[in-house]
Amino acid sequence: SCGSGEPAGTAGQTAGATTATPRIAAVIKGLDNPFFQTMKQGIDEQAKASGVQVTVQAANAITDTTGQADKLDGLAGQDFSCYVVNPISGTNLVQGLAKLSALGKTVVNIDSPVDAKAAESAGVKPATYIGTDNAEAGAMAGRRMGELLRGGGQVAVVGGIAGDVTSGARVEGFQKGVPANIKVVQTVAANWERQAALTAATDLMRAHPELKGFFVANDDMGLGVARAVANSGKAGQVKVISVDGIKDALEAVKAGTLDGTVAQYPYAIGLMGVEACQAAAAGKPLPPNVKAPVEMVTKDNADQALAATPKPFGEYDDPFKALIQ
Amino acid sequence: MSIAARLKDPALWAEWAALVGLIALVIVFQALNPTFLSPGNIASMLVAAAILIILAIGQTFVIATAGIDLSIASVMTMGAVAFGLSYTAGWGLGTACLLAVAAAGVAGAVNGVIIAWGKIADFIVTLGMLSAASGLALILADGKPVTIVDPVLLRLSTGGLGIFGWTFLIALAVAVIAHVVLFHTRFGTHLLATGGAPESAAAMGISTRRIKIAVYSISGALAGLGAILLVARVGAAEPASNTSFLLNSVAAVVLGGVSLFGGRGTIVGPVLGALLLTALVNGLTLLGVAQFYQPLAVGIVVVLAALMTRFQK
Amino acid sequence: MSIAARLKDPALWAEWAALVGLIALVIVFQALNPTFLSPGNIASMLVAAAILIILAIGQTFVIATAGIDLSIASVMTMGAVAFGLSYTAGWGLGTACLLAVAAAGVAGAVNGVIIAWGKIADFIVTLGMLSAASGLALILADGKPVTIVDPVLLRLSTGGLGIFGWTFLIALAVAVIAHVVLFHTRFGTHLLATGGAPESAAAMGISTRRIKIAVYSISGALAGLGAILLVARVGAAEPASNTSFLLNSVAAVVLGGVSLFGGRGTIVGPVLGALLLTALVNGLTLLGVAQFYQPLAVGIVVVLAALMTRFQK
Amino acid sequence: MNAPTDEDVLLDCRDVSLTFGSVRALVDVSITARRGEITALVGDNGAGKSTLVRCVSGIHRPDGGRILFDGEGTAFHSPEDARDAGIETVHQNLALVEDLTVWQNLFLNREIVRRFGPVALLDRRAMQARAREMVSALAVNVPEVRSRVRRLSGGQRQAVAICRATGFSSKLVIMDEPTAALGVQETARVEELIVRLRDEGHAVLLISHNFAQVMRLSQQVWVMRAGRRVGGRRTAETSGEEIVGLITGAIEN
Amino acid sequence: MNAPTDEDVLLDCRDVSLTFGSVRALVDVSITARRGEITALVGDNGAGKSTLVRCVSGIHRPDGGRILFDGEGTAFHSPEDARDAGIETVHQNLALVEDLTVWQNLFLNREIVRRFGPVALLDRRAMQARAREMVSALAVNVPEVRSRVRRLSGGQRQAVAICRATGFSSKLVIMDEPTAALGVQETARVEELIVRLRDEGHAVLLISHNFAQVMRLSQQVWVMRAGRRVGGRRTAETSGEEIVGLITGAIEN
Ligand SMILES: Nc1ncnc2c1ncn2[C@@H]1O[C@H](COP(=O)(O)OP(=O)(O)OP(=O)(O)O)[C@@H](O)[C@H]1O
Ligand SMILES: Nc1ncnc2c1ncn2[C@@H]1O[C@H](COP(=O)(O)OP(=O)(O)OP(=O)(O)O)[C@@H](O)[C@H]1O
Ligand SMILES: [Mg+2]
Ligand SMILES: [Mg+2]
Repeated sequence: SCGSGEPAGTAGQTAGATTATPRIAAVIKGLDNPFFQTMKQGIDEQAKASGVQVTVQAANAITDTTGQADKLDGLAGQDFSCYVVNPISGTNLVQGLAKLSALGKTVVNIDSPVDAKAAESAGVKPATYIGTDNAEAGAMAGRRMGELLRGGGQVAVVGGIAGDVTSGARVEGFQKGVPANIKVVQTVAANWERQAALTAATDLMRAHPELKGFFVANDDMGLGVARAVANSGKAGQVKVISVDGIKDALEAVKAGTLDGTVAQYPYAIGLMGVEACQAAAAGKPLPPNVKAPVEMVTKDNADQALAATPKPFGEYDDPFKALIQ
Repeated sequence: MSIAARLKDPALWAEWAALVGLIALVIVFQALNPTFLSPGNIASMLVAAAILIILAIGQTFVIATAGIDLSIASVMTMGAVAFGLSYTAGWGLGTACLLAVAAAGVAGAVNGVIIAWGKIADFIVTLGMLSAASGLALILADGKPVTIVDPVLLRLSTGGLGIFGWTFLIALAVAVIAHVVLFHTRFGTHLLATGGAPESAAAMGISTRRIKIAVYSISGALAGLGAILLVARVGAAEPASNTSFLLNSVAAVVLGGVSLFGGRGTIVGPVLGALLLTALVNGLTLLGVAQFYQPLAVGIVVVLAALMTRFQK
Repeated sequence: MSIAARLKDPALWAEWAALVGLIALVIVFQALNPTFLSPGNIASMLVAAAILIILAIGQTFVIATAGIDLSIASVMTMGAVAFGLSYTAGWGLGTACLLAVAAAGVAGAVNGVIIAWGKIADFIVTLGMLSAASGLALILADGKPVTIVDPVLLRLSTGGLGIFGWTFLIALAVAVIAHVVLFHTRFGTHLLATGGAPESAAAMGISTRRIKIAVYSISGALAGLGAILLVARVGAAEPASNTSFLLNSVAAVVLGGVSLFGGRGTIVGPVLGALLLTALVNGLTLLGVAQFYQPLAVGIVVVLAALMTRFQK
Repeated sequence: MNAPTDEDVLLDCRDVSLTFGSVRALVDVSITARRGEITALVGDNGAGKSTLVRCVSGIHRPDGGRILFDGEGTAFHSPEDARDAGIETVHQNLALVEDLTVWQNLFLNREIVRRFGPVALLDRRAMQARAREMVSALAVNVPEVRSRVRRLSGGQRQAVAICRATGFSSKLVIMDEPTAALGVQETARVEELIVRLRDEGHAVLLISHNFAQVMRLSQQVWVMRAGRRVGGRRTAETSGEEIVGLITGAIEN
Repeated sequence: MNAPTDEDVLLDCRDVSLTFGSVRALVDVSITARRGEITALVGDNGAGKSTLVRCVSGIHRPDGGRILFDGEGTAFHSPEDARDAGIETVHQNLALVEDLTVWQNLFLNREIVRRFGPVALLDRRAMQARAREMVSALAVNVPEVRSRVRRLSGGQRQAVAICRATGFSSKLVIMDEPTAALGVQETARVEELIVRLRDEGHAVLLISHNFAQVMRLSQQVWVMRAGRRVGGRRTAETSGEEIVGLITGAIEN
């Protein structure tokens, strides 16, 4: 029987028994992006609050699929009981996870999902998935763009690195979300760089003088695009919406230079990832699929969002809270 | 040599690859889209090219000594973070600028000292610095961008004289000074000698070590200047890696006709190379080339620009 | 030369920089964390190093002729996409593997032909190919990854003999063949002559053009082999660029004591260099070095590894 | 020795011209070299001697004129063609690969291989042994054949380049100032070697600034000045003074 | 000429030794060179002559022994120190920078500048004009001083290197086989130049394989064999045969 009520000190003493305090290893995406830093903050703060140990490793860059796999392999050889993973692509961590599943370790999948087909064939069984739907976030931005440009018009899309999965999902979602009277005239790749986005946006406004808005695949680039709009004297005429909800972007929304950001809450994702490990350690059955909160931040609610950041400002559903109480 | 004879000299054409390529590119783009040569677009291209021009000049000094500075982009990132920290600490714009250049210059000097005294390949040392500088930038900035709102910086990045933005004019001034240093000072001659035949240069009493340290310091300091322009341009100091600047800076130099084996060089060439690369991306965007086709087009045009000069003969 | 005299020769130490660095690194990591040398961890390090080893060997051939293949990583990406497309089209694993190697080999041959016949700098041509190949990969795959579930590939990437995974054994076989080609065939000698003194080689009747085309084709084909292992490892053919492989492949070669100026080379060196770089990242992860400090640590260790050999003397 | 006949002519350059940018390095140069003879080519620095040699050995392609070898018109597209046709050259810059060893340089593009089915592997032992023989026949301070050429003294390098050109049977051996950096003993040995080559029926084209040597060894002397061939003499019928006069322009042909 | 005294000794090498790996290039070599004299250094290929010269001019640092210059013990840490002390050298490999022009090579690290406050700019005109003078004094086919050294013929390069070493007043001029690649006329001019240097009171250290030249020009001959100094003679008191005997080892000192 599981000793959820037992004191932590004695829990791990019988070999094979589940321990009440899990030893957690987390592998997340690129470290040069504030989004994943906030995710790490969520993981760290929840760990600290509940007194569990956690080691967090990140890939060198958002494209470093094999490097991330190497890091997971490095951690897999060590004595952790629960692994929180945010894979860069659907399959790049499958090999390492297969090894972990074979050893009976708990795998908690956050943010980007592990490819279901590949997971099944390799025998990987994530205990739970916690994440946001990037396509849905893009669609929210698309709907918001529709509200801002009631009369319709031309918009352009600034994506991350060409071929990047996250960028692709957000952009596709946006295209599905915008009403029919808004036309996406061009999509460019700005490599997740603010400077590159600024240059691209300047060029795009020149190529399409009628341009009414930009959808930008993340906030950092979004701030660059907003700057390009301001530089060319079109502030207010050309709308800019981006995704992520980092602090600088919330402030820009408040100041009106950015017309909206779809805030995803990596903090909450990271936090719930640790909670999931705790719940699993306590022997509780985990819900297979947990939706992390997503909010559309506009000038109206920017103050609220800023006050709460990096936590979500609205209510959201956290099924793990109850399990580890 | 007579002018006719000079025109037959393939070395001349190699040096002017970038100019020939640039002119051809301008003609094609202008034919396809007349906005290309509108004053507004020229102005924004020149401003967009400014940082790359400055980095390419720093890279030219290093490459002329048969070295390569792989750390140039991440040293710029580090310089930007140094700027951001001192600015937000309230030390004023001037101090922040000085600190950015100083921090980047020191990183360059460290490259130079290790290469000259440790006798390790330039590639390895600057690769190490590429990693170390971006690590330092992340640590110092705690991984977060710092928004910087400063009226002077804003004017710097948006104002100018006619179609020439201030940042482009700064880059131009750097180019002129660099040209004088390379071709009209003893240092410049010694630099080319060090690159072309280090043993002969040493036999003539030139301290090749001092030259190496100097060029890497120059490259670092110019990366610092680039950092200031970058912060002015995007309005924030970010620890993000600017990897595209690295390859582009070397590409501009090589397109500009400077051999990676050192000993020869121009400043005009790399400047034109930087303009070529900037115009290329601008033109492709203006023409509405689909995003997946852009890298393909860039690749083909870069090779064609270099190839073109071969058929001139 | 006597053994004592050989040990005094700095050139010897330069060639073994990677080995000395690797041993030092292993000692330090093992002292700090005993899991480092556990069979499981060694096995996963070797598997993780396999792709890099293969790319570094391809890069060595190119660098030994005083060239550089900047397109190696994106040609690998293109090879992976070619693999993915033909596999999902149901052409079978064998055909897909062949196609991946062929597509990448052709891209390499194109590099070689343009460099040899167009007489353009290696850097520019392969930079162009870097861009063009990643563009092609994006176009072919329509920017989306293709998941590939194949039992053979899965066994390839997870199975092995003892602590030696299949992929590592493949890399080892490639290394042995490459060593024989470089040091025990006429082609190898001609390659080194072309790199060391192209004019002398040409005067002796060696077709330096053919050599250039051959080395780039080899580099491309090995990138294709790398693509197959990559698809096996990450379980998908992705069109996104693998930029870190580019700099790491060159770094492994240079750490392995091969000069970027051509004419000299070993195969053991770059293999050890690749192992060093892999062990470094693995060790830092095991030690739980905080995220932002990792790039800094990598930079310092890479320079130290190269520097270490200087003090041996 | 019999009187030379036209059939003995192995190399026949006719009106060869070559211009580099504005420098007219060769202007309608015609010379011949006969089998079983040592033909000397003399002239001041920058007269165009090496340039002519580089045309014959396939490095440069002349702008005008023809080069006949062994009776046939040639159009060597590369040094490989020239070597295959039977022309070996000691270039003035020696054309050694500094980073390769002495034996690798000696056998460059003439490597000895052992076949194992489809693969041909280098026979390093055989080449090293043969290289040791070749070098010790010429040099006094014999360099270790496994050391890299970078380490050798000026004269040792020259000896290696001479060994290479003479070690493989060929119809014509061209030597561009072969003894310039050699010591007394080495020079004597090289001169012996040149005479032996002639006696074996090879043609030798020798460029030298050393008149005593030219008069001692050659049967025919061609003189160049500022890119032109300004004279030709049978050695037996001329004197050192006449040759010097031709070189300096004191004597017009 | 007066009998040489010890005060005339400008360069005094005492027991200089240097080993490269397993090659003992110099073993306890002692030689002197006097002001107002031409001192010759002869020996077979690989005897160690160039290595000794490289020690004196600061490129190598000897493993053992001392080098006195102008009465003072020296420890040249670099060629710069040696040049500053007044030693100019024509190296056997010429030490030219191929990608620089003739005039840039001539004035390398001796550039003429014009000061404008804190900045010193090159005076290209002055250097080119002076370079033209210097080269035309020596070479017959005078190369254009603005052409790159890469383009020059073997002899033209050597002329440039000699001009550089002799164009700046210095106490000791070392010439490592200066006339090896030169034509008759150029050789004559260089010999005149060497004599003039001596007559002006400079010391000249000349390495040459040309005995006629050595006997004609020098006052003192030092002979090296296999890294050792095996003999020294006043030129007036010896003969070519004796020197050859010393070089080959037929005569023991
Ligand atoms: N590649 C080149 N480009 C331009 N000029 C050249 C080139 N090669 C040679 N020259 C010029 O052609 C002329 C003839 O040179 P060449 O080397 O044939 O002289 P040479 O007779 O061999 O002299 P030396 O006795 O000094 O070796 C010289 O003036 C030289 O500067
Ligand atoms: N850097 C080096 N490394 C190893 N060995 C060297 C090096 N430099 C010279 N040697 C060796 O030292 C010996 C003396 O060489 P040095 O160049 O001094 O001869 P030299 O008397 O000048 O001959 P030459 O008349 O041919 O120029 C030679 O055997 C040479 O191989
Ligand atoms: Mg010549
Ligand atoms: Mg010598």
